[in-house]
Amino acid sequence: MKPNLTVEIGSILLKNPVMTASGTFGYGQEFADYLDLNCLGGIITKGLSLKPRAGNPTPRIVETCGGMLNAIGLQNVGIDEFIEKKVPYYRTIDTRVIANFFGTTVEEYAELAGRLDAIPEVAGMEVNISCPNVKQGGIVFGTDPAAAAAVVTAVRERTTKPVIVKLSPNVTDIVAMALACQEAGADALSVINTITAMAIDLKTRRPVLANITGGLSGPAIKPIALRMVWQVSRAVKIPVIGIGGIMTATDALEFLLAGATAVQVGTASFLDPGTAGRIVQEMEEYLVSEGISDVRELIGALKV
Amino acid sequence: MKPNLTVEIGSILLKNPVMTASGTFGYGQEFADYLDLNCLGGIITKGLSLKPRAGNPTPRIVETCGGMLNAIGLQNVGIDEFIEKKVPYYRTIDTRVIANFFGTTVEEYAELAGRLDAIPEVAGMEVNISCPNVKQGGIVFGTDPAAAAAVVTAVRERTTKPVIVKLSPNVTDIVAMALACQEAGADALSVINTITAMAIDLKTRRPVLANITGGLSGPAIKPIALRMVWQVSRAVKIPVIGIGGIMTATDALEFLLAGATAVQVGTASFLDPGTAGRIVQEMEEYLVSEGISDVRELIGALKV
Amino acid sequence: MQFKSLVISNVELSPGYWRMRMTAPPPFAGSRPGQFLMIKVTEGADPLLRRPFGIFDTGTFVTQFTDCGSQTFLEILYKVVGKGTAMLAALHDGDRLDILGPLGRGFTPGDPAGEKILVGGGIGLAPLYFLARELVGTSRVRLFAGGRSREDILCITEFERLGVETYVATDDGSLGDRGFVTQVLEKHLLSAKDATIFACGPMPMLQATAEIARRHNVPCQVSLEAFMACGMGACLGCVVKGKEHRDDHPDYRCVCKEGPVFDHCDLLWEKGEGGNS
Amino acid sequence: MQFKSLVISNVELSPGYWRMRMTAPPPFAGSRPGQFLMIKVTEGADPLLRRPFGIFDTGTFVTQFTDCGSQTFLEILYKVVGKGTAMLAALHDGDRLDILGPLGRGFTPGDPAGEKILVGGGIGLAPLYFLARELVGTSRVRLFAGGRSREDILCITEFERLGVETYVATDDGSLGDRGFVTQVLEKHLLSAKDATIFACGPMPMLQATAEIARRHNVPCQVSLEAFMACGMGACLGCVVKGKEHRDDHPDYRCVCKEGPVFDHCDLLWEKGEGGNS
Ligand SMILES: Cc1cc2nc3c(=O)[nH]c(=O)nc-3n(C[C@H](O)[C@H](O)[C@H](O)COP(=O)(O)OP(=O)(O)OC[C@H]3O[C@@H](n4cnc5c(N)ncnc54)[C@H](O)[C@@H]3O)c2cc1C
Ligand SMILES: Cc1cc2nc3c(=O)[nH]c(=O)nc-3n(C[C@H](O)[C@H](O)[C@H](O)COP(=O)(O)OP(=O)(O)OC[C@H]3O[C@@H](n4cnc5c(N)ncnc54)[C@H](O)[C@@H]3O)c2cc1C
Ligand SMILES: Cc1cc2nc3c(=O)[nH]c(=O)nc-3n(C[C@H](O)[C@H](O)[C@H](O)COP(=O)(O)O)c2cc1C
Ligand SMILES: Cc1cc2nc3c(=O)[nH]c(=O)nc-3n(C[C@H](O)[C@H](O)[C@H](O)COP(=O)(O)O)c2cc1C
Ligand code: FES
Ligand code: FES
Repeated sequence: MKPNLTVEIGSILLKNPVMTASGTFGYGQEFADYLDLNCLGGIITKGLSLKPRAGNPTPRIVETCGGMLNAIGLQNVGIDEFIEKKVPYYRTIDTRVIANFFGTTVEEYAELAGRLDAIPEVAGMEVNISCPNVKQGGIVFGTDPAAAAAVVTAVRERTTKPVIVKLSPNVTDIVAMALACQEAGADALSVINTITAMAIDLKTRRPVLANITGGLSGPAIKPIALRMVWQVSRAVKIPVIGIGGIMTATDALEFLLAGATAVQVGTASFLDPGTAGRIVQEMEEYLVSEGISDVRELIGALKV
Repeated sequence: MKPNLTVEIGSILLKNPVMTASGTFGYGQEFADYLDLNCLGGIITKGLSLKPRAGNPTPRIVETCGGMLNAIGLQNVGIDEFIEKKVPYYRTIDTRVIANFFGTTVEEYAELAGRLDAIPEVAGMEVNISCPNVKQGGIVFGTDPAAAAAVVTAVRERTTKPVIVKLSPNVTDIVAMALACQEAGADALSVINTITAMAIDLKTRRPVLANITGGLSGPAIKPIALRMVWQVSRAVKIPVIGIGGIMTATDALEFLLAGATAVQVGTASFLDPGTAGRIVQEMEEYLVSEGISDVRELIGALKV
Repeated sequence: MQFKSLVISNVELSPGYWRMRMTAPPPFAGSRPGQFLMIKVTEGADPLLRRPFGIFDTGTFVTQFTDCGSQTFLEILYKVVGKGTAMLAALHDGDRLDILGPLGRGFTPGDPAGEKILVGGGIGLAPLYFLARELVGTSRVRLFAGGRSREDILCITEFERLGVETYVATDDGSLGDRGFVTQVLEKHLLSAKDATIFACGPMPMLQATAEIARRHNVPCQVSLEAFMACGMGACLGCVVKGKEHRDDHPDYRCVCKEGPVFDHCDLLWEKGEGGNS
Repeated sequence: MQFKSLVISNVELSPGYWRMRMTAPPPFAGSRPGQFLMIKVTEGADPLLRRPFGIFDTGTFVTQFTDCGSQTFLEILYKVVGKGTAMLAALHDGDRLDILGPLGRGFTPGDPAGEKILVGGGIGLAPLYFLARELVGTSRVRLFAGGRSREDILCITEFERLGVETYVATDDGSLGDRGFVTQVLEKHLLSAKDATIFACGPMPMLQATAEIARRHNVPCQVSLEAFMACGMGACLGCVVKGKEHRDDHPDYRCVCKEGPVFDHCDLLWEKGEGGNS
């Protein structure tokens, strides 16, 4: 018998727990040649802002041991072009599209939430709070529970769609961040975004990235992400989406055991554009071979 | 001409900037068959406590992508056996021995500092503050600036030897931690200790480590460590010792550029016990081939 | 396309320069000169990312196995510069690789009547051979090849065998003229009729070539390199500044998807740091 | 010792079980049965840590190269269980490995008069062959080899060629008796004179063997496995509980340095979770 793979993130029913992470899967269409998008649990878009954004100067990426740094600088087409050029495609595919977005003030977040709420093709929204709050002198929303809560509250007021907050790992106490977001009305949490890091070129004596620092992703960070998913999911009542270095179905299942209801595949899609599709298939094969009738049995099933 | 490789950490003059990291080089003697200990800038001992400590149950280590987790649990022989059995060996070698130590109360830290101060073979001490403060309900000294400062102040009162504080990377703002320690009288800072992380065994559905979580080390964390060394060294006046994933002389030199005055080699000594010695040699070769007469020219020489 | 490929041969042509032939699926024969591949050099995670390589050649051969008929192959020409290329150089016939490609936009041949001028610096020759093979059928083709030393000038005989006239310049004068290949190019350009330039090589060479093309008002296509993670327009890591780029009006283009071949007029050529150069 | 070693041969003996012979420096010939190696299976960082393997055999042979004289070699017998062992299995003659060893404390032969009983489970046979070679010179040696199925029983002929009497048990009865090798062992132990047991294999087998040794009051040395990072007593990752271990009085011993061979009396044998088993 075919096992149940569906899971729920707030009111969004996903076909299966496997989504693609923001910024690593373009707007989805780019990957249509490499896998059947309809087999995915969901697609998270590249992070959107009110206005198009140029992003950072180059070099923007560099490889590290078991990972990569990126300082793309949130280059994106902006919400208007997104609606005009990218959204129509979503009518042709059968998977949940979740829009990732960010602002530099609470008001920008709120306005974007309102815009996204009006797009029927968008099933929910993922709020990236790893951005500096320009109004408050650059303090990062994602490292201050009160600032994060303010963003979530404002977003919550503008939409009835599920609001997923994506947490930054660059904090002492990720559980405090998680609780603040839950309290402020988040329907789910994505854990984790990239870890701030740096690479240096000895020959030029310069940082490799034009932006000096960048975000570390890839299998190198998986153990850190697993730890944070475990900590957060034990502390909150809302679903947690596990992200960080997932390359295989085994990795994805480990995140479910740690407490994640769903996962997102990021950097691995660069190495193999079909990764997320393969993980869906292998996850199903695993359930069948283990005689597990419902993937939800695994969520948080870690024995400690 | 032979370039100058000496650097100073507080009042300690190191032959060269390359030391071995606490917990990865035993008490030093274990490696005597594999490299000439006298060629090292310094040796940091396994972390010492007042009483011998059993450490954690097994499994205590697990490999991850580009790194490893350890939850040794600070197993050590205790200060008395250290003095009796390990210290005499240090009279036979010509390098700086720095004692790493930890306590679970401020008083324990202070008492250990006093004990270590009395050992002539110990050139300085490295204070590991990544331990739970048992008196204050397990809050970790290493993530709270005030608690860290209290430890450093107490240690400072008991010794005239250089006090190096080893910072935890598991914080939102490592610069705040660094400044608090500098303020409290630290002579130098070691950056970074391991990052809290986790591994799960899908087959058993259990954490791989008996302790559930462990500390991530190895090349996977190098970019995070480099970023933190860069941030801290720009903010403080005291020397910074760079630690995290150093495998080669190139890695070590990158840490110097980022602002480190010296470095410590950790996990790499497991892969190749002679790593630290090879780095010293290759660092000298690099200086010669680049025509750099003094390694100190590279410290903080990153062009940003 | 994503496919598993078997190494057919892997030969060192000159110290540090290798030529590898591997199997490809039949549709690969339709790839364009200037397009590239993303190769995963190991199944493991070190190195993690794929490595980009131009297509040096592609075609079919008849196998000795009766049932197989003809086999499509592809070739790359590569220089060992780091970990990934060193691992490539250690591969043997029969070893397997995972390849994405053909990717990106290749060269546009343009009007067959005009003369075609290829400018290659060092390993930048790699994509030009496949291009030359296409162009020689209809046009006069000249190659200007530059490099540090004679060991860095590759496959000249192969080009000549196609009927390409070749000019060589090396920094140390150990082969051809001493100096920059762009100096040689500029001398000969005067005699060229309705020329189009196709260039691939290090950024300073491309910049000089574009400058010459601008001065002589000659169309010029350049093939760029950039750090790449995905090779398919998803990561936005590989961008270069387009001609309309200003700080308040960004015009970034993906080398992997909108390139790697660009018309030199479409790019912003800046002097010094921080720009495309 | 740390040394670079060249693979001489690498052969699959039974599905998933390989035997590799490689060069070693001359002093390696002095290694003890039961000691082990830490092998770096790749120069890269994936996998990062060395892998521990027992010494299956060591010796010297005369090379065909006139100047070389005799060459010391060492052999390992290994089972492909994960990434590192899969990479070992892909190596060819002439490939290089970086090796630390011989490490740890090996078996103590004890009184030559008594009978020597070797108990090996699956790949646990590996260090016992080298031991048998040493013991057969002076003592009667019997081997009890267990495994899941006939494919898991290795090198029995090699042992017999040494003059070792062999007894086999498999879980599925496909070779020898059906059942646990420890059951066979216990039956035969009654007839043994002044026996010493030397055991290597999975923890439950070692535990059962130690229990039998205890009941019959026979000396018994067991070779343990543990996750290892350094192999030389520095990381404290590989510890097991010693006989005096209690929560308030820790007695942890390094498998890499104080072992991997222990007298069964020196260890704490616990039932169920969390212990050494
Ligand atoms: C479109 C394109 C086509 C190319 N065609 C060829 C070719 O035909 N033959 C050839 O020899 N080389 C070619 N290169 C360059 C080649 O990709 C690099 O030399 C190679 O990636 C180096 O990998 P490494 O691991 O040996 O070096 P490392 O220095 O260890 O690589 C580290 C990282 O830097 C990146 N990198 C290093 N150098 C370059 C570079 N020049 N361009 C882009 N990324 C780089 C690597 O991909 C990797 O992510 C091409 C590059 C691009 C972008
Ligand atoms: C002293 C000693 C001697 C050994 N002798 C042999 C031998 O002669 N032949 C043989 O086939 N195997 C032997 N083993 C087991 C062998 O080390 C493991 O099978 C091997 O490390 C697995 O590596 P992998 O990358 O293929 O597996 P993976 O499962 O991918 O390894 C992941 C990690 O777990 C560790 N690991 C996995 N299994 C074991 C294990 N059983 N013991 C210790 N660490 C393990 C690896 O070293 C690595 O760090 C010995 C182990 C020890 C401790
Ligand atoms: C090139 C790149 C771009 C990214 N862009 C975004 C983004 O726009 N918004 C966001 O929330 N996360 C972004 N991320 C973070 C990923 O969504 C993901 O959280 C992170 O990469 C960790 O997962 P991984 O290790 O599987 O890649 C980006 C990551 C990469 C590598
Ligand atoms: C097995 C192991 C044991 C360690 N024990 C200690 C310790 O006792 N005290 C301490 O301050 N740091 C300890 N560390 C941390 C290292 O000293 C070092 O800070 C960390 O491993 C990062 O460096 P690396 O990536 O080079 O290993 C230990 C690390 C490892 C891997
Ligand atoms: S390499 Fe990813 S967008 Fe070009
Ligand atoms: S493996 Fe490191 S102490 Fe035994």
